[in-house]
Amino acid sequence: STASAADNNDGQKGQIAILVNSLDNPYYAAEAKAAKRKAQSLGYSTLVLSHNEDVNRQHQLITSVVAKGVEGIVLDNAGSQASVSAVRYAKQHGVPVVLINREIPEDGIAIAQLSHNNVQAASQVAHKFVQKLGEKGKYVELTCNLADNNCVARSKAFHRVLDQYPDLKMVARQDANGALLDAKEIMDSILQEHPDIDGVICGNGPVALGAIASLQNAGKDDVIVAGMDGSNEEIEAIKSGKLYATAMLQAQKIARVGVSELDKYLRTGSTGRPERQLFRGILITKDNADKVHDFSYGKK
Amino acid sequence: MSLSTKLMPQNSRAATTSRVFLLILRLRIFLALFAVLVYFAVTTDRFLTINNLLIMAQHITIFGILSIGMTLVILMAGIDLSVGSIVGFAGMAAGYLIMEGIPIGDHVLFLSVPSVIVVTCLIGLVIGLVNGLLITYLNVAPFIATLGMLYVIRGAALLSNDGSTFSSLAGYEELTNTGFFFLGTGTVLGIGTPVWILAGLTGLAIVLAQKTPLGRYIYAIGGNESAAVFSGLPVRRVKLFVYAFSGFCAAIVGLIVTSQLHTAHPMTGDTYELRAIAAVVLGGTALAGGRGTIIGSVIGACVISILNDGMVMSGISNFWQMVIMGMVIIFAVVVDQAQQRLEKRVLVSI
Amino acid sequence: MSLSTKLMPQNSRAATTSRVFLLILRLRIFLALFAVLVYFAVTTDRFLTINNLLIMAQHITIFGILSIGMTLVILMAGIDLSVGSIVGFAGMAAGYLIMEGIPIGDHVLFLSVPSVIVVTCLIGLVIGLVNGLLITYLNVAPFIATLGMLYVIRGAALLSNDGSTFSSLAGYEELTNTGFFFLGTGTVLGIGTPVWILAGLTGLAIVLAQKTPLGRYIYAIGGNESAAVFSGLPVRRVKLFVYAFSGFCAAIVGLIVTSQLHTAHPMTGDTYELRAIAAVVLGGTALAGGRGTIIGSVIGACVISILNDGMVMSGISNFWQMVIMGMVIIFAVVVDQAQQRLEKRVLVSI
Amino acid sequence: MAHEEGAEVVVETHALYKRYPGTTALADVNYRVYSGRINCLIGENGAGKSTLMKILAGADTPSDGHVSVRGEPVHLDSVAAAERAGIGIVFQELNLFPDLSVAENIFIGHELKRLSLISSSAQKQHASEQLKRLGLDIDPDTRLGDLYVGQQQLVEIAKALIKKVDVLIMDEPTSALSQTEVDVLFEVVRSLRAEGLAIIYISHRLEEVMNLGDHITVLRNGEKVAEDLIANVDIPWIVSAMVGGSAGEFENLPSSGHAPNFEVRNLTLKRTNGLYALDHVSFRAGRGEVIGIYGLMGAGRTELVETIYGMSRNAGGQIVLDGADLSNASAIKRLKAGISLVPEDRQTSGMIQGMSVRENMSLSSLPSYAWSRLMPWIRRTLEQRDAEGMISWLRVKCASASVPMTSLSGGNMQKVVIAKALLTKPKVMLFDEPTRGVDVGAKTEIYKAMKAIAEEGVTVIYTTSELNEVLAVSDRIIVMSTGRITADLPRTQATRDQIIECSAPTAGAAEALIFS
Ligand SMILES: Nc1ncnc2c1ncn2[C@@H]1O[C@H](COP(=O)(O)OP(=O)(O)OP(=O)(O)O)[C@@H](O)[C@H]1O
Ligand SMILES: Nc1ncnc2c1ncn2[C@@H]1O[C@H](COP(=O)(O)OP(=O)(O)OP(=O)(O)O)[C@@H](O)[C@H]1O
Ligand SMILES: [Mg+2]
Ligand SMILES: [Mg+2]
Repeated sequence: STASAADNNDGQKGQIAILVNSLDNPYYAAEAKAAKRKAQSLGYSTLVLSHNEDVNRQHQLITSVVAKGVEGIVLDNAGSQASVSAVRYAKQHGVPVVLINREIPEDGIAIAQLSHNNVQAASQVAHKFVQKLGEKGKYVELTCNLADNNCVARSKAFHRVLDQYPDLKMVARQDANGALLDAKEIMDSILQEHPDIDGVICGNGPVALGAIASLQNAGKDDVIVAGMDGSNEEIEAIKSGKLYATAMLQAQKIARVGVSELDKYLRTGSTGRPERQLFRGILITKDNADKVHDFSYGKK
Repeated sequence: MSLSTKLMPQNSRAATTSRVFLLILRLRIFLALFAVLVYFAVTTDRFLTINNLLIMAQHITIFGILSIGMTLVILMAGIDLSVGSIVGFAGMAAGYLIMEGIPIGDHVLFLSVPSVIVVTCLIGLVIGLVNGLLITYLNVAPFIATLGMLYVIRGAALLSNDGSTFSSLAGYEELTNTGFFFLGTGTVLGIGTPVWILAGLTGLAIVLAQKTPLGRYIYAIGGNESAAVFSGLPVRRVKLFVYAFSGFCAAIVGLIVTSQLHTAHPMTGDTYELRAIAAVVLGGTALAGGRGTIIGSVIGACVISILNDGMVMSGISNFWQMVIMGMVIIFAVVVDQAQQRLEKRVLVSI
Repeated sequence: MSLSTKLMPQNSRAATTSRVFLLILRLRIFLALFAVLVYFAVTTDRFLTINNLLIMAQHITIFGILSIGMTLVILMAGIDLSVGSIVGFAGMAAGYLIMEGIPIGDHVLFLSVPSVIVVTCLIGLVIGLVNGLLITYLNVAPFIATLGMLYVIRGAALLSNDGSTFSSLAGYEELTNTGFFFLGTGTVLGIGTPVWILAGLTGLAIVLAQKTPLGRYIYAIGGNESAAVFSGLPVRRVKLFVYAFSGFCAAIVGLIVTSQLHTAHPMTGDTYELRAIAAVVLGGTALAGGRGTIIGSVIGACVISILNDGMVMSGISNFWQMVIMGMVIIFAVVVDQAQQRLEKRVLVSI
Repeated sequence: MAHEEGAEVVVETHALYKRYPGTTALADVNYRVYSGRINCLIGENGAGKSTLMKILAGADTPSDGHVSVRGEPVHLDSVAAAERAGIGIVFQELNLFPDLSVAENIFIGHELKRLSLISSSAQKQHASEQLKRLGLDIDPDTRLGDLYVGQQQLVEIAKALIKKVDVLIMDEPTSALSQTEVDVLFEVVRSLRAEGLAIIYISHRLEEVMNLGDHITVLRNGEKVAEDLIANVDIPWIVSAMVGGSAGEFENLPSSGHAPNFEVRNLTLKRTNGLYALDHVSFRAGRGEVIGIYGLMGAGRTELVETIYGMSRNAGGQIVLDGADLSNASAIKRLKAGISLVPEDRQTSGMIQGMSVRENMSLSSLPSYAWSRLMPWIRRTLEQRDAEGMISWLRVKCASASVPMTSLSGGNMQKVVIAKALLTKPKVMLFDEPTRGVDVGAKTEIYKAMKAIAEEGVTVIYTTSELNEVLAVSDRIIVMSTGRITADLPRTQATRDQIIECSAPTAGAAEALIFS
């Protein structure tokens, strides 16, 4: 149902709280839905919540669900450092936490920290981008949100690849807040300063789509755009040739694994796996775009 | 000795100086625009190209159109905090109408693009009307009524597609409801459609504000509401109209943004109300009502937009942009206060 | 015949009914609190456990403390939009003082935790004072002055550490500046420190508002500012005090949040001003000033917080939460208006 | 002769000027106040009395000149500063807080404290004592807004009395008081004089001045024109000093036999405190008739004309114009039907300060200047023509129709407000205190205009607090007291004594205070 995020039909094993950033972003929505489905199939009821990047709200939500007596929490956190105390709070009150997507800088508090291999995924995208550009030309980087560690990691990985090519010049770099309209307007402005760019490399999906909207309006269909995330919108853009490459983050998989490990921990007292695990990002181009749906690869 | 001779200016140096100074203050928003343009033209390459000016004009439309509706509201000593949410909701409504259609029994009705636009504008108008009804008939203070609506309408926008976007709003060839993108990205005579819409709305609003009884009433209500009531003006109906018009402007912005991004996102327009208010204040409209112009606000929106774009082009960080923005807002009002004081002084000294 | 005898009530049935109804309306915020508690106690497991009540009390502190400062501002017919940004900035300031210290020449001065708290509170106070100065001396409308400061202070918070957080604020054992976490997470007699702070501030503010000349002046200014000026009240100083106090409350909230999270995040407190205003309005304080109570606002904050927590625990989606929140705000004022009308009618009918 | 030997001058002004846009409220005023004396200040409406007092009380600052207290120049930039210099004031307009209690109002700014907290019990006790001294027996916990205006005025006086001052200014303190209340007040004022205070007393009732005062100063058009000991002067002297010889006279020949076209039946309106503001008011008026309504402040005249105009929603009773029942019509409909109002307070309800003279004049009749309903452009030339017509007909002094309203003097502003009402082509025109705060010349012109309007066949109903003015232009006189009509007589039969007697609040108070 759309109205109620809670589902108590099948909760013999208790309830799991699923806490993500914002449900109006397709990535987080996919994560939350996959986790919910998996948890229900394992016999838990679920409570899906969002903190909208507000660390204080995240803290309050965690204390609330702990008081409510949930069995465990699957958390895509609101800011790595600022989430440590909330996770520790849950642990101290006997509620295990599985972190997905974003890590925290301390070990041993969360039972698992599952994140995407941003470095690998970003490097692959960057390589593909370089190849297409023929190792030379002018490009623009639009970062998603430099206050977010994942975003910083992606940008660094981009540069580790791109900076090796002396003929490849970055002519502008701006932060677009991870948002569609911001990206479009910033791209509009940059295009004025640099009408002759050959490529744009973007820190996340919405930013790439915003850049595409701007380029389309300016009639610059030949500029190569690369992004990261792999939302359905991006996939559509790849199919129609507007977006050249992206990396699909396995949101569904990471969420499902997170729930299974939480379940295993609840049953056996251990996940049986190392705390930090990385999930490969899958490079998507026109060739394999068909295989992607809702941040899941392979089945259609 | 008749009064008219008494009103003859004294030809002292001091009086002339304050007159010149007053003129400068009155024209300050134009000077500010000019200053911003010159500054970025000098410091930033390719700022002053036709192309960039056209692009900037496109960006101005968003806050320009919002500021037109907001100006009328503020002229009337009101405030409308709900416009940002209406922008988001209107976009979602348009997306829904184009991609999902209206289910009627077993059938689904798809409207043509012009009808979608009209219906979306009507939706904005009705939401504005609800604001107006809360304010006039239930006596809720405008700040609270529109704050409440800010939440309600944003929630509704999010609920409309369970938080997801409506994307690739190309319409369906077979249903002949394509062509929605023209609204945001098309050009007429080389100038973008949104710019034409802004120009049209600006002209319309100027005529409305300056030439019609309705406009006069808006100024009168903002200048002295109790005197307006005593003068037998239809105060409630004027208020209803103005809030509805503000909702209408917000809906148009929602349509334009959606059309430009090819996607309706439910969070679009978040906090735009604050920037629209800032543009209005920058343009010299008093928050207390009764004093201000449409053109001032539109130019205020230009200054804010160009400042923004210019800062982006010259690579000033986001964080500094916020600080500068805040200072500009406060400074604008401080200067306005100085102008008011000087106006009085000049009036007394003649 | 004295007026007091003239005002003796008649004992008609109708009058009694409206009196009972009026009493209900007057106590509505307590009834609302009760209703919310009962509703969630019945529908939601583990809602009414000591543990959860303690947790909810902790959550209330954030908007409770903000609403205390905001009440005084609104009683005076002002508004303070900058509190959310001050929350963020105060947290960053505390983080900076604990982790980086104050560079003096070649040395770096680290303050003890109590000093850090005092200095941070002073910073909040000074920012509030700047609001007050803009409003009283430069005649900037409160809405604009504090809107400008909202941007400036948020920008400053972001700039203070280039957008990053100050994390793990444990302090350094060797510098004896540890113990900051007690403020947010410690308990005294089993009840969290923030709850004690809220209780203390509430008591203080009630005494201030009801028992001191200053409090009387705040009501007087909100009730009739020009009469306050003509009565020789120190209007400017009262305004300065009230905005400074609001800044101070925001700084305390910033400290509490930072201490709870062990981290200072520059975006903390974003849009909190709106919820604080909502709490005040819910508590029956009129936005036009002159009428309202501290305790009403604190209970208003309780209702908002508990509604929030309750909706979270019973799994109502975020989107619905927004819609409900907006409706509650509007409804609160509509009921308040009804009460005002009824008060008049009951007075007339006696 | 003006200076009295042996009396100390406490306050003195030196070449004081106060300029407002369009008006010079004070010009070169050298004013002296003696301690231990009652210093009366006299002048026509708009002469500048209140302006002078506001400057002494620190509520306004002079454009030029300065004030000295006991020979020392002082800078009175706030009411608090004036209080420190020993000057306290009862303002002409009430400065009270309706939502606070009586005791809280009395002690505002001078709270009685114990341990730096307000001591409510002490305040209540002292408030009670002060009020008793003024003959007012009310519970000091009563919400101020629930008192009637006369009681509020006494509270305002009590508020001034609790301050320790050497100079007490009383700007028309008796305008809402009955004769008994006035007598009690005078005792208090005399005892303050005995304590050595300097009292500045402003009143339009010359008998009061003769009865109470020691010194008199007369202002005319912002200038000090005379100053003397009361013992040396008489009422005719004061009058001629005030009006400057022959000005202000107006010959009026009452007419009769007007065809009745307007009727008010059993109009009622209640105040929030349960008393009737309008207590079953009925009267008739005829085409071209001029009716003057006299009463003290708080008598309900404003409520009457505003209720007729349709501003009170909960009023009972009937209003009939030309056979049409307008009892349930909104103000907008009544305006269309031909009832218009020139409100009491032109600043707050009569005009839009930010607009020009032309825009103010056309405000109520704008639709008639539009091309059509579908093309609602205002025809500027038509609007301009009508505005200029009104300017010359009412002899509004202004440079052009486009000057801002704020540059006009009070009397001319009033004429603009009248023009606005006239342009709606009314059948009944209500004027609420049309000459309040207007200078002498303008006053005469306004009355001439009212007469001229009546001659066009319009029914004119006006209110006033001045006996001379109610007698000046009316064909018929209605006297009101506490919401009731206590007299309704043709001008030719009315006498001054009768009018004064009927206007006393006590005249109808016992019956008027009816509970539902
Ligand atoms: N704030 C103001 N702005 C413009 N003009 C003003 C202002 N206050 C007073 N005036 C003008 O100054 C003049 C003197 O007014 P003032 O109130 O001092 O008269 P007054 O002698 O007290 O009259 P009254 O007997 O009616 O109280 C009037 O013409 C009035 O219109
Ligand atoms: N008993 C009362 N309670 C509350 N307000 C009152 C009371 N009596 C009078 N007022 C208010 O005081 C003002 C003047 O009173 P009112 O209009 O009845 O008298 P008026 O005869 O028109 O006198 P004036 O025009 O001299 O003020 C009005 O605004 C009225 O609402
Ligand atoms: Mg006066
Ligand atoms: Mg009156």
